[in-house]
Formats: sequence, structure tokens, C-alpha cells
Amino acid sequence: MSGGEPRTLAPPERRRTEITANEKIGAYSLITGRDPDGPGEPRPGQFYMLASAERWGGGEGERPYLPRAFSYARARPGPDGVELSFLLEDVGPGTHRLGELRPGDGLHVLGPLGIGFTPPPDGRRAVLCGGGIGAAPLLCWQEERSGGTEILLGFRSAAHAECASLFAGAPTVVTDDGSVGRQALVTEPLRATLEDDPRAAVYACGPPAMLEGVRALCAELEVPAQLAMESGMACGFGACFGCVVPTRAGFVRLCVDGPVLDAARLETALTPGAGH
Amino acid sequence: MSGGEPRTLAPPERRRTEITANEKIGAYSLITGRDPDGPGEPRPGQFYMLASAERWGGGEGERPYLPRAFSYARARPGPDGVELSFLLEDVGPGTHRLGELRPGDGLHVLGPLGIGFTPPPDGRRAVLCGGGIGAAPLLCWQEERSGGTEILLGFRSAAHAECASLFAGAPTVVTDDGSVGRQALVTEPLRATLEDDPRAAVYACGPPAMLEGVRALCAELEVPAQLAMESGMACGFGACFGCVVPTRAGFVRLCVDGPVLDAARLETALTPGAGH
Amino acid sequence: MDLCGVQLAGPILNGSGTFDAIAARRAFGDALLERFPFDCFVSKTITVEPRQGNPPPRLWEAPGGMINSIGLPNKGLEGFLAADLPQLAELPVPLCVSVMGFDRDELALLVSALAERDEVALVELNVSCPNVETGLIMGADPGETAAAVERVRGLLDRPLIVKLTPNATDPAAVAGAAEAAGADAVSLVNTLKGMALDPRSGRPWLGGRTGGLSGPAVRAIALEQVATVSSRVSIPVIGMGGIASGEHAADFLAMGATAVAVGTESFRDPAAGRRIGAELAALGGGAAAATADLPA
Amino acid sequence: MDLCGVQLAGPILNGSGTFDAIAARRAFGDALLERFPFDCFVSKTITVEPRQGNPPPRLWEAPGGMINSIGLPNKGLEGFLAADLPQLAELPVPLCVSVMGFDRDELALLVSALAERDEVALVELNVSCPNVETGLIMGADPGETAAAVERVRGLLDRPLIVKLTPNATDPAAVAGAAEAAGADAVSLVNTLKGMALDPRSGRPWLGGRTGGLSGPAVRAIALEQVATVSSRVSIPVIGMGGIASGEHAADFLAMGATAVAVGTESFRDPAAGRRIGAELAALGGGAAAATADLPA
Ligand SMILES: Cc1cc2nc3c(=O)[nH]c(=O)nc-3n(C[C@H](O)[C@H](O)[C@H](O)COP(=O)(O)OP(=O)(O)OC[C@H]3O[C@@H](n4cnc5c(N)ncnc54)[C@H](O)[C@@H]3O)c2cc1C
Ligand SMILES: Cc1cc2nc3c(=O)[nH]c(=O)nc-3n(C[C@H](O)[C@H](O)[C@H](O)COP(=O)(O)OP(=O)(O)OC[C@H]3O[C@@H](n4cnc5c(N)ncnc54)[C@H](O)[C@@H]3O)c2cc1C
Ligand SMILES: Cc1cc2nc3c(=O)[nH]c(=O)nc-3n(C[C@H](O)[C@H](O)[C@H](O)COP(=O)(O)O)c2cc1C
Ligand SMILES: Cc1cc2nc3c(=O)[nH]c(=O)nc-3n(C[C@H](O)[C@H](O)[C@H](O)COP(=O)(O)O)c2cc1C
Ligand code: FES
Ligand code: FES
Repeated sequence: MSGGEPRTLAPPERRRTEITANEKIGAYSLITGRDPDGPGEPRPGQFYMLASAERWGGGEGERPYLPRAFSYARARPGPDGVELSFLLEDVGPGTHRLGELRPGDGLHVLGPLGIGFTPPPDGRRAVLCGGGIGAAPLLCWQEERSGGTEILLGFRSAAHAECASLFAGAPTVVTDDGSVGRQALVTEPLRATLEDDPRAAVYACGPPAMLEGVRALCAELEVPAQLAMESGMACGFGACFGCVVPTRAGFVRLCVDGPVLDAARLETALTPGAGH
Repeated sequence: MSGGEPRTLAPPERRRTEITANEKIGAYSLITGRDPDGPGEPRPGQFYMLASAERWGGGEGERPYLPRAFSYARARPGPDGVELSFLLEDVGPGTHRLGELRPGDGLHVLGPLGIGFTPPPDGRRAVLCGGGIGAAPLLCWQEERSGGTEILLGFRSAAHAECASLFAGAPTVVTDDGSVGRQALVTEPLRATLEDDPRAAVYACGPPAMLEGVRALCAELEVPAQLAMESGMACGFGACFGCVVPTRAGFVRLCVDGPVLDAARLETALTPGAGH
Repeated sequence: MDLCGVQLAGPILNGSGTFDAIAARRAFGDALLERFPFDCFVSKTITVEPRQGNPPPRLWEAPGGMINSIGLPNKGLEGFLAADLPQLAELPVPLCVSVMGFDRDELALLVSALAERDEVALVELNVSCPNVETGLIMGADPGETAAAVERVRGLLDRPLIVKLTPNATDPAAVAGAAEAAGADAVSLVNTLKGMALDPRSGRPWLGGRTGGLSGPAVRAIALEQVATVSSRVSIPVIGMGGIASGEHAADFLAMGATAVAVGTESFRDPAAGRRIGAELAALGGGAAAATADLPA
Repeated sequence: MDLCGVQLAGPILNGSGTFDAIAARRAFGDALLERFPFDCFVSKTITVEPRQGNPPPRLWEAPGGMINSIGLPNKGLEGFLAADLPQLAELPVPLCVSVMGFDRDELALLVSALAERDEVALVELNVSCPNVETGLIMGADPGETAAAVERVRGLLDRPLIVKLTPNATDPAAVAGAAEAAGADAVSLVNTLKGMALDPRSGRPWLGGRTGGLSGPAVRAIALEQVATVSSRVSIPVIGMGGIASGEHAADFLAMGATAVAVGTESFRDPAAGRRIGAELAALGGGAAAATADLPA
């Protein structure tokens, strides 16, 4: 950590980790790599830039060429270094290639990067709100905040909702098609719990439209919210200036000033080109 | 065949074949693909342009990007189409990728291409002379010429020489290091047999320096020779004009006017950029 | 569709010098004609005198593409008219002949000779070479290009295409000059100047020392130039550079091209043009674009 | 080695705008300074006024590279001097500041302000932008470039590098003009103009509509320009464009570059510069080149 920000510093070079597991969790994959050379305690909300060591750019790949950004979903100490897990949704060539990795394969990582979640101010209860693959950073955030967190998750379908089983307790799950839980957007149960008891701090991650729904709702109910956002990234460490999102104070680079942003800084959580 | 040339026509498009076998033959790999849509009777000396169906250019690969040229080593009729075998030496990204193919994988082929070997004129005996991976086209040429062929093969080492076992009869084998047969260049036994009985026609394939040795020797002894040559190819069907070699009559495209050239057409078999 | 008054069954041409229909027929026989990959065939560039081309090696595989230093080998005008033209006339699609002259008199000689042959539906001027009189690359200079077009315009009663080089500060200015001088269409991009070294010797790999880069690596550059040129001229634009799928073709059409050409991708599969045309048609936009100009 | 009188431990620079040492230090802490990837640090280009840069999206992944439309966001001259310069002065390597002006007065303002600061070892003029007075891209035109260099040359007692754009008909002529006007070195290539469309909407993807292509896709183009420029000028040439390995770096040095810069490859690994330097040293040639100019 530096300057009080929830930021664990990264070694200044890409390193090779070894895949120890790749599990299918419904529509997603949970890949785990053993990282003997990286810090053992990344902060929930931080992310890593990932690339498979083989068949990825630089002599092998047309696309993927650049590394891809992923929130870590779990970091567990092991005898040979921290075991980092990432929850992936296959949306294109990079996520597809990462999802193919098998135990023993090499995974290049740079990280942890960016600023993670800040604990709730003045004794508010934490409400974690995820949309789809946005569940990933909430997993380690729940693990770190032993007890007292409420979890609301929205998914497209039952296959996507399977990853709710990774969470402790009984998350509230809604789906677009009603196949698991109520047929609703996740902002619906969020509104219910916040109206019920507004002494909360919301932690949200998900697609831009959902984050914008959360932002508008929290602004309306005057509940503080931290949004873990996405944007296209080339480097992840502030070098390319490619990952900016608009804030009330102008563009900020999501990789060094985020990916977690206080919702109050945003006029909107919708950024052109983000999401898919 | 067209116009009396030993040339079987190819379908005018790349097609997908399925790998049925990939055997290690010492230092080389013999890969076999089932080709239901191609002609069953290519002519020995003809070649195919190959690319693996996955992880090769066009969205996947930086290099290999273009297909690679390979003489077919065997073509055997099967119930579901001809089984085409290629003998490969791993010298770079393309041959490496092809050597990794496993049964069931897709192999893109275009061919057969080019002009193959012409039978010996006026009752001469055929002397097949191969250097290293140059043994490949001699294999099918020997199979087609039932009996009466003499086979001389030179290799770098015993591991390379293992592929001599693919030939019928008892090929004469020499190696650079003397680990199998005499320590000699293959032009040595070639000189011996031609001086013994010059009523021969030589069919040679191998690295440029060896082909040049064969060419010079056959010119000296006035023995006709056909050389199956190599050059860097982008297309294999005359489109790019990239594969030219110098002849006494100027540059010719090896892919449509070769790869088998009458040695008498050449001043030298050495071409800048060919071989490795 | 209609390209400068010539009716084509679709918008897919080949890039000059990337498909030799005569050699391909030797390899593939008449099946080539039955499943011909292009809607219009563009010949390799011919010159007045025969040329052997550059010494090998002529090819280098680059990230996402290749570099060639072929050097315009061709039989020369007479050889082309005698040996090649009759065979190209047998193709099932209209013929465009590409020509290059090292001065304007050569260009005039080439164009007037072609003007006499009915087999020739269109002529393309490849101006990516230095003018031996002025030393300037014709296609990089608006004035040079205009002068070349003016010189030959009156000699030909058929459409005249000017093929632009991307190695220019302002290709749109060159396109505008070509249009003003009477060109019926422009095509772009030709290859980008590039170079590679022999990993063993550290000296230039290509026999011609430098060469031209083509393939997917240049697609983004080509698309930008096509968009800029299309917005500057009102004559048809033929877009090319790294097109390898129907989606890529659709991108060029969306940025203002009337037709597209497939070059390097044909080396990977001689049927690439046909596949790309079919993919484009399946996208809808392409089919629409292809038929939009047909007379009612 | 010696670069225009500045002593460097090796020949590896970063490309301007491809490494923000201040942001990187926030991510990596002081370990960055202990294992600093470059032998000389080049700042992102600064302008007189602060700039927000282009709207997102700013990035597109292309075959063998990427397109960016960043749009030169920076704090402006005052902000740079106050906030950034003190932090950049802590880096363990000499500092080169890159500047861009939209007219010559702006350039003069920037260069004279930097001339007063001892922390600045070299200044690079990024001339890949239009001169708002003449409308010409400064770096594509020899006369414009010469006038810009002449205007600032007398204002600076330290080495002045001119960064050339590859989007020019004759970059060597521009380099020659820069040399004649007093530049101490030239660097090239900047990015190549390119474009990509949003696969969903078919409209330009980048917020800035067009962008600059970089990475391995441009390496062959860059190498050719570096070779041509090196043969035309006698001042040092800093080569860049797609360098991703020591072998690539060695190729640029073999074609006449005195030093090389690593850009896009740093995005894949912040330590790329260090790796490339080590690979180059292992090849021998690089180490030789790196020490050849050291005073005896
Ligand atoms: C901080 C952060 C954390 C993240 N955490 C996770 C996580 O935990 N799990 C997870 O699954 N994902 C996560 N993501 C998203 C993940 O990084 C992307 O899904 C991934 O980069 C997509 O790469 P791809 O190659 O699979 O798909 P791409 O093909 O790159 O497609 C992704 C989107 O990029 C755009 N696109 C398409 N083609 C191009 C192109 N050529 N160039 C540029 N853009 C293009 C489109 O909008 C497309 O929908 C995170 C992103 C960020 C920034
Ligand atoms: C008609 C014909 C028949 C052939 N038959 C056979 C056969 O039966 N079996 C067999 O194993 N091989 C055969 N070959 C050779 C085979 O085609 C080559 O070994 C293969 O293309 C090498 O590809 P690669 O990617 O593995 O190696 P590459 O990396 O392409 O290396 C091969 C050589 O190409 C050069 N080179 C290196 N980099 C580049 C580059 N970027 N661009 C261009 N050239 C480069 C170098 O000289 C290098 O040594 C045949 C070739 C021809 C023309
Ligand atoms: C091997 C090769 C030869 C070429 N020869 C010519 C030529 O003779 N005349 C010409 O105008 N363009 C020639 N070109 C350029 C192509 O027609 C085309 O403009 C360029 O390759 C870009 O398209 P692509 O990326 O689809 O190949 C040649 C290109 C290649 C690769
Ligand atoms: C994201 C990005 C931002 C850049 N910003 C600048 C800049 O501010 N000033 C400049 O002179 N060049 C800039 N460049 C160009 C690089 O310095 C370099 O010239 C170019 O990228 C080619 O090198 P590469 O292929 O190694 O990246 C930028 C390049 C990239 C990719
Ligand atoms: S991803 Fe490069 S600056 Fe943020
Ligand atoms: S390989 Fe293309 S012409 Fe021979």
C-alpha cells in the first residue's frame, strides 16, 4: 500500500506463473496460477494484466497481442507462493485463449495494479452488487470483509448464475430470464435493500449499463458507492493513456486512478467503447 | 496431367484435410492427412502448400502467416480419399507448428502443385539421390518406379538417417559424422555409381550445396539429372512471382515451372535465400 | 454492379500482381474458370520493355503480412499482347490491364496499344514508380500524376483507373489531381515501402534491398487512406490493403469504396476472393452495395 | 555510449508517450528506479496549454500492433514544470523532454522554458502535427521542419532531436532539412496514420476517428525509413517502430541508428526495455555499438 490508497505495489516486470487449475463454473472459467514472485496480499478490486505464455503475440499471435486486464477473484497463500484465481468470461480471442489454459501451462502476469475498494465509511454496512462477470472482484472483497456483507448478484441465465455458489452465505440472485431467482435487474433488489436501510456503502462491478443504474440509484438515495469499472487497456500501469473514462474532473486513467472509482466522481458510468 | 508434363491438376481452392497420423522418424516427422476432395494421383515431385487449420495466420498467427511448401512423400488410396504423407524437418515456426499436429486436427492443403519427375530417357536406370529432408519426394518416386532404382542418401547424423528405413530395398546411406554408413557426402557414392555405369538418369533433392554438387558432377559425366529444388514461396501457384530461381534462360517460377528442373537448364543450383 | 460503366457480378477484384490467371490455369485447369475468384481481373503491371524483375530472394514474411521485392517482371508490351492477352480474354470476367511507364511517352505507348484491343475493359495506371525524367515518384506528387493522366486520357475510350501509392504525404491530394485530370476511378493502396534483414548476415534480405509491405499489417493504414480519399473525390474508389474477410471488405465499402481488391490473401488460398465475396454478400451490406448501381 | 554529448549506459530509450515514469512509480514503487528499463527517459509530448486528449475509445488492437488516438493529453508547460519535472528528475537516467507546438512561437516558448532547467538533458521536437498557420504537417515538409528548428535552435544549449513522422513522401529530405537547420539528432518513426471500424456499428471505432499504428506491424516500414535517413544524414539517428527484441534493435543499429527506442512493447511488459538491452548486449554488436562512442 502507498499513501493510504488500497494499492499493493507490483514488481516492475511481467512474470511467469504456472496454471494450477482451470475449472468451469457454469458459463465462466476460474483459472488459478501459482505466483511465487508476486506480493501475497493484493487488495480486493485490484487487477492483473494477463497473457498466456504461449501463442500470445510477439511471434505467435495476431490477436490477442496486448495483455488483458482481470480483477483477481481470489488470492490464497500457498507453500510456493500466492495462488491467484481469475474468473473469466469468454468474449473474444484473449479471454478464449486464457480459458483454454491447462494445469502446467505458463501464464504471464503483471500486477497487482490499480486501486482497490475502500472499507465503508462510518460503520455503514457493505452491500456488494455484481452483474455477470462483475462478480469476480466481489468474491475476494467478501472474503476479506468477514461477515456483515450483503451480496446481490444479477446474471443473464442459470449457467452464468452458477458462479453465485462461489460466494459465502446466501447471495440474492436475480436473472434476466428468471431461470434462477426472480426475473429482474440487480438494481431492483439493490433499491429494496437501500430503501429499507440506507446506512450502507455499495460496492458494484458489472457492465456499464448496470453500473450506471447503480450510480443513479445511489445518487438518488444518497448512499456512497464504489464502482469497479472497465475500459479497454493496453498497458495497465499508466503508460499508454488509453484507458481513460470521463469524470466530473475530466478524464482519468482507469488503470492507475481506478479501476475502483467513487460513484460521486462520475456524471455517468457509461463510457464509449467499454463493455461488449 | 496436362500437356504431357508430369502434373496432376489441383482443385482451385484450399481444402481441409484431417490428420490421421503423425509419426516421429528419427529427427523428422511424417504427418499424414486424409484428403477426400483432392486428386488421388499426384505425380512424384509435386508439392502441396500446407497450413494448420488452427493457430496459423489470419487471426491467429504472426508467423507462420503464409502457407508452406512440402513435397508429398507418399499418396495411398484409402476408403475415404487419398492419404497424403509429408516428411517434415523442424526448421522454423511453420514446420514446427505442422509437426505438432495430432490425429483429428485440421490441415489446410492446396495441391498437388508444380511439375514432378519425368521418367528416365532411353532405358537409362534411375538413380535417386537425396540429402537430408530431400529424401521426401524420392520416396513416392521409388514406390512408383517398381524395381530398378538405385537409392543414395546422405544425412547429417544417425537421427536424420532413420528415415532411410522408409525406403524399399537397401539404400546406400552416408552421413556427415559417420554414425551410419561411410562418413561422406552423398555425391561420393553418386560419382562411384555413375563412373561405374553412366547409363543413368539422376533424380536429386536436397540442400542447395548438395544439388549444386550433383549438378556439377552430372554435367561433368554427361548424365541427365532432374533436381527437385526449393525456394521461398508465398503462394505455390504462380501468383506472387516470389519463388524464382535463375536458369540459363532467365528467372523461372519454381512453383509452376518446377520444382523439378532439368539440371541442364541451370548454371548453378545455388539460389540466394534458399535453404537454411 | 457498375464500375465506371463496366458491369460486374460483384465488387471483388484482385490486386494487380497478386494473381496470375494464366499460371493458375496451368495449376488448376479449367476448374479455375468455372469457379473464378474475382468479379473483374486485373493483370500484373506491364511495361513497354520486358523485365526479368529483381534477383531473389523476393519474399519476406513480416508480422501480419509479407514484404515483396518482385520488381515488375513481365513480357513487355509486345509479349503481353501476343502471348497473354488472348489467354486473359478467355476469363469469365472483364479484364483490367495494369501499366507502368518510366516516363509519359511510355505510358502513352502502353495506353494507346491497349486502346486498340477490345478485350481490355479497363486500364489501370500504376504510378508507384519514379519518373525517370523528374526523379519524383509519380504517384506521390499531385502534379506528376495529373500530367500522366492528362497525357493518356485522350488515348483511351474506356475507364482509366489510377492506382495510388500509400508512400505519400497526402494521397487524397494525388487522388484529387487524378480526378481533375480525367481519371475515372482511383485504386489504393499499393504496398508500403519496407525492409527486413537476413538474420544470419545482418544485411538486407531482399534481392531488391527494399520491398513492399502488404497483408493484414497494412489494413488500418489502407482503410484510413481509402476513407480520406473517398471523402475528397467523387469518382469511384477501389479499396485494398490487407482485406482477408467479408467484414474487412465491408469496412472499406463503409468508408466510401465502390469495390475492393484482394491481394496477399489470395496467396493463402486462391479462392479467397470468392470466399470474401460470399461473406460480404452474407453481411447484407455488400450485396446491397454490389447491386445498388445496376441499371433498373 | 554517447548520444549527442550525453552519456548513456546503453542505447535503449523509450518512445515518447509510451511510458509514464510517474504513473509507473505509483504502480511499482521505487523498485522501478532500481530496475529502470531505459538508458534515457523521454517524456510524453507536452504542449503550451494543458490538453485533455481525445475522447475514448482510444485504443484498437490491430494485426501485429495497435492503433491509438490518445490526442496528447498533458498538463501543459506550467503544469509539467511544476508537477512533473521534479519527479522526472529523480529518475536514474538522463531526461529528454518532448514538445509540440501548434506554431513556431509555441515551440519557442516551450524550448526556452526547458532551456532554463538543468534537469533537462535533451529536447525532442515532435513535429507530427499540423502547423496551424500554414496547415501543413510540419514534419512532412522539409521547409516547415527547417523553419521550426531554426526558430528554436538558438534558444537551447543542449541537444535538440527532431522526431520525424513516417507519413511523409520523403522522410530523408525532412531529416536532411532538420540537420541543415541545426538539429543534433533525428528520431523515427512516429506512428502511421490508421483507422478501424466498430464491428457493431460500422463507424470509426476511435474517439479521435483516426489514430496511429505502432508495434511489430510497422517494423519493416520503420527499418526502411531508418536505413534511408541514416544514409542521408550524418547526425545520430534514433530508430524505433515495432522493436520487441534485441535482434530487432540490432537490425536498426545495423541500418545506421545510433540508439533505439522501445514503445508499444513496453505495454506488454514494463521491463521490455531492459530485456531488449540485455538481448542486444548478448548479441555482441549492441554492446559494441553501445560503447564504441565512449571517450577513451
Ligand atoms: C480492470 C478490469 C478488470 C476486469 N476484470 C475482468 C474479470 O475479472 N473477468 C473477466 O472476464 N473480464 C474482466 N475484464 C474484462 C476483460 O479485460 C475483457 O473481457 C477482455 O480484455 C476481452 O478480451 P478479448 O480478447 O477476449 O475480447 P475482445 O475481442 O478484446 O472484445 C472485448 C471488447 O473489446 C472491443 N473490441 C473488439 N475488437 C477490438 C479490437 N481489435 N481492439 C480493441 N477493442 C476491440 C469490443 O468492444 C469487444 O466487445 C476486466 C477489465 C478491466 C479493465
Ligand atoms: C517445392 C518445395 C518442397 C519442399 N518439400 C519439403 C519437404 O518435403 N519437407 C520439408 O521439411 N521441407 C520441404 N520444403 C521446405 C519447407 O517449405 C521449408 O522448410 C518451410 O517453408 C520452412 O518454414 P518454417 O516456418 O518452418 O521456417 P522459416 O522460418 O520460414 O525458415 C526457413 C528459411 O526461411 C528463411 N527465413 C527466415 N525468416 C524468414 C522470414 N521472416 N521470411 C522469409 N524467409 C525467412 C531463412 O532462410 C530460413 O532458414 C520444401 C520447399 C519447397 C519449395
Ligand atoms: C507479390 C506482390 C506483387 C505485386 N505486384 C503489383 C503490381 O505488379 N502492380 C501493382 O499495381 N501492384 C502490385 N502489388 C500490390 C497489390 O496489388 C496491392 O495493392 C497490395 O498488395 C495491397 O493489397 P493486399 O494487402 O491485399 O495484398 C503487388 C503486391 C504483392 C504482394
Ligand atoms: C499510446 C501511444 C502514445 C504515443 N504518444 C506519443 C507522444 O506523445 N509523442 C510522440 O512523439 N510519440 C508518441 N507515440 C509514438 C511512439 O513514441 C513511437 O514513435 C511509435 O509508437 C513507434 O514505436 P513502437 O512501434 O515501438 O511503439 C505514441 C505511441 C503510442 C503507441
Ligand atoms: S491501460 Fe495504459 S494507461 Fe491505462
Ligand atoms: S510461390 Fe508464388 S509464384 Fe511461385
